[in-house]
Amino acid sequence: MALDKNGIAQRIAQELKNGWYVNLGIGIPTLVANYIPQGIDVEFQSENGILGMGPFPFDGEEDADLINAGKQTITTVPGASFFDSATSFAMIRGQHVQLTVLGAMEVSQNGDIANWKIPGKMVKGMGGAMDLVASAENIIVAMMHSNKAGESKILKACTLPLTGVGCVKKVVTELAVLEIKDGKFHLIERAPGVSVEEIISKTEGDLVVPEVVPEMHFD
Amino acid sequence: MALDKNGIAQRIAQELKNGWYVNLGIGIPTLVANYIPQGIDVEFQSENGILGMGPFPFDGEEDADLINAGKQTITTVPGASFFDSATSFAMIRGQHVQLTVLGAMEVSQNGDIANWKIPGKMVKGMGGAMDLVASAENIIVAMMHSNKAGESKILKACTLPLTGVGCVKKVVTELAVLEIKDGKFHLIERAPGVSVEEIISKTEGDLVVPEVVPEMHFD
Amino acid sequence: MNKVVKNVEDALVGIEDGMTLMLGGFGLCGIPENSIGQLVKLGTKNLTCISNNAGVDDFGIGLMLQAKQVKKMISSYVGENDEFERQMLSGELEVDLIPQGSLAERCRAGGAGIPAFFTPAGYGTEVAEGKEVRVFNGKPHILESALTADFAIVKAWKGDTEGNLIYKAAARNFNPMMAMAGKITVAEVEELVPAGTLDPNHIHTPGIFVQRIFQGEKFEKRIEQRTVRKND
Amino acid sequence: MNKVVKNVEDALVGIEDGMTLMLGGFGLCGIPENSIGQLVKLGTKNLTCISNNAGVDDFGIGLMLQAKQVKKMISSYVGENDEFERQMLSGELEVDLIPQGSLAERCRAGGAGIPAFFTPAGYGTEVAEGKEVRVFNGKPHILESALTADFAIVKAWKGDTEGNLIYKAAARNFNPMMAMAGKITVAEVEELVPAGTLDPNHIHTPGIFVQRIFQGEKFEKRIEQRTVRKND
Repeated sequence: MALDKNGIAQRIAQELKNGWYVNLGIGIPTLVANYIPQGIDVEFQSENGILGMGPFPFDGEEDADLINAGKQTITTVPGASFFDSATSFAMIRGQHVQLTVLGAMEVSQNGDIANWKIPGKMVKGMGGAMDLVASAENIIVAMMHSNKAGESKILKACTLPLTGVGCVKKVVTELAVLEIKDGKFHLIERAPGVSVEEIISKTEGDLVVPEVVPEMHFD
Repeated sequence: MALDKNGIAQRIAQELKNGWYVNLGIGIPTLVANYIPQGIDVEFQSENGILGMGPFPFDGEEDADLINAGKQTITTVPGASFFDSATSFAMIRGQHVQLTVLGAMEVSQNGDIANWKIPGKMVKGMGGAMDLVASAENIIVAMMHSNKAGESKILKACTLPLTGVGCVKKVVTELAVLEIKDGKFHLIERAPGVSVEEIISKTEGDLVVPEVVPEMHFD
Repeated sequence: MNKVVKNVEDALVGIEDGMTLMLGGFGLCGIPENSIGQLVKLGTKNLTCISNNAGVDDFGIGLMLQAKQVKKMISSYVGENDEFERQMLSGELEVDLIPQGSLAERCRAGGAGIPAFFTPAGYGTEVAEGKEVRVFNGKPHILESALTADFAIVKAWKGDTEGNLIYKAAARNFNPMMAMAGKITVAEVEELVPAGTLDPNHIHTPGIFVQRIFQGEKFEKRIEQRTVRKND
Repeated sequence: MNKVVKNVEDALVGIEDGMTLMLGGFGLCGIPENSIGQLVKLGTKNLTCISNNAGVDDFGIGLMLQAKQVKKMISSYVGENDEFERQMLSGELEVDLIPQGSLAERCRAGGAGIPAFFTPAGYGTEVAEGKEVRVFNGKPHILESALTADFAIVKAWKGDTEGNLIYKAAARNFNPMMAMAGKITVAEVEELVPAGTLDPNHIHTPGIFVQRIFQGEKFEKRIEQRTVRKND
């Protein structure tokens, strides 16, 4: 059965390593914070100027001056710090943040990503995404395998304006975990109960499928 | 009579304008702070990270963590702030500091200045001087007219390695106030009792002398 | 060096049609709301606004968009604003979208006298069009230039009469760099205190960057996405 | 994310001959004196040291110069040090002198992922030799590159277990930028407190830039130029 958004987030959380600073994008990536494995100590960076983001505040304790990059009210954990946007992107550009998780409209088999513009239709802007993808050593894309029209978002080449080139290393969708290397997608894991055939049929880009494709494992 | 160091500082202090942020170099320039004209409100920047430098501390109140760019113990005035060296030079390079006063070994008639190195003999380093002279809109050089060997320091062309090119606008020595424009020194004022002839004889660079050269005026 | 002006009217004297303004804030957090209100009242037109976001339809820079005061927006993210999207797609509004980190750094560069710097952000995208590309350490970078403004308008939590500013939490965001990059920088603060009241170690924006400061009359501090968890 | 190490011995594990170190401080103010003591004890050789100054003969980096541990100094001002001058003029010591503002900005750039930037400082001087010159706004600038280090060693006033740092007064100077630019950044602090003790608004160096932190055993904090005025 395909994963829901929480399932995608939970699978991505398994990639976290102890001691990492992590930037989570808007949408599914934000949910990753709910599934930090036991014994793993990570700290969340929000590019609007926070290190040490905590959970949402309790009702009535919201602070308009304390929001994350998705403009949601949040809290901080002990040891947090605040800083300006230039320092925040110094952390990102300077590769002090070990992992970036973000959403995408399209990903291509050479690691290109598009997530900020549909010409003539929608332009929200790239926000911090271009800085993040151009800088991060580890980028995981969290997204649905297909768009609402049923078309694959896992492509030979992106059709939309790019956010970054050759930067995505891993994609986690409701169906599969894909690694990008040597200009191809590599099927690493499938969602519980999802067939390799379904994944192949929903993937437009070149997909390398090993003989055995393990199911994702959740505790 | 030629001015002493305090006299040079006092004359330079007459150049201060209300509301200016001022960076004073080591030596004579530091003394300028002692002669701020009444009704003139200026604030002193020290490039090691202080805005709002005050006088030396009283005996016993020195703080090793509070020194100026000359490594002297100092105090701060109300409204002072501390910042890092990158921010400090952002102020300087970004032309937020309205006046820089510094010493020199040589100044040339096109506004070049040399003050950091005597090849083979002495290399203390340029410190912040190169940033200051390359950036400041107003640079006043405070120095003696001649060196210890009696040779003029007011030259056609500098002989020592440069600190900056075409940047000095005004020079105040123990003998005179000189303005630099159109590739020449212009004699603006002479020290009380100092003859124009003496200034001419001690100036190696081209010197434009008006018919009347007023004496400096001190209250 | 007293920088205090009486009120928002005095603070914005000199802003004229066609000028370039920087406005601090991220989303609706840390925006100079009193000054934006005054700009709408003044009706100044043909403005170029440099601001990470463009507010929402009825708050922040959205109010200036409604009043058609903005000729061009320079931003990184402009979602959450229908009127903005309409004006942009219809071509009424020029929009220059810049990666957020490049925007922040370009403002800082403008204030710091650094005319240009190299960054990897945007390489290979339309952001890089027409820009110099150079490879450092095997990685392509693009050359980005400094941004400055006729007026930078920022919002701080506390400020003193010398113009020293302290921001609160995530309301700091773009304010410090924009404060550096304005030919004239105006700061509106929630609390204005005498010089010497703030700890010099805690100042975020030294007063040298601020030309005018005033205490804002009223701060709505609207929350864009109120998210809470259940009290257990 | 606990960054605490037991002592200065543990803090400097991994420093090897031939490495590049950044050392914070201006003059003798805000220098990592405990770490410098340990470096002398370790006897590590052929070091390249990036530090605004080189200490005095018997304190700060001067101690490492006496012990002939330094192959090259990258600094802006190196007066007040006879042994330094002797080694430099005799050619024993390589010296790269850099304008102070460029040094600070090059460290920041190294930490911020900006490989190069333009500055007017040093144009027309020997500092500009071999560097690209470009005119912006009618004024020539030179291209300066980022600096990084194998280890950056900084000194702060207060620090917490997460590596967050607060500096005191003018002892901040180069420490924050160097903290950003170290592959491994070691912070020695006068007072080490639990995470959550320091106000997140007051942090000067966020813990993300710091890999190891320890409380220094003893701070002499020597004063280079004791200047006082008379008590009236």
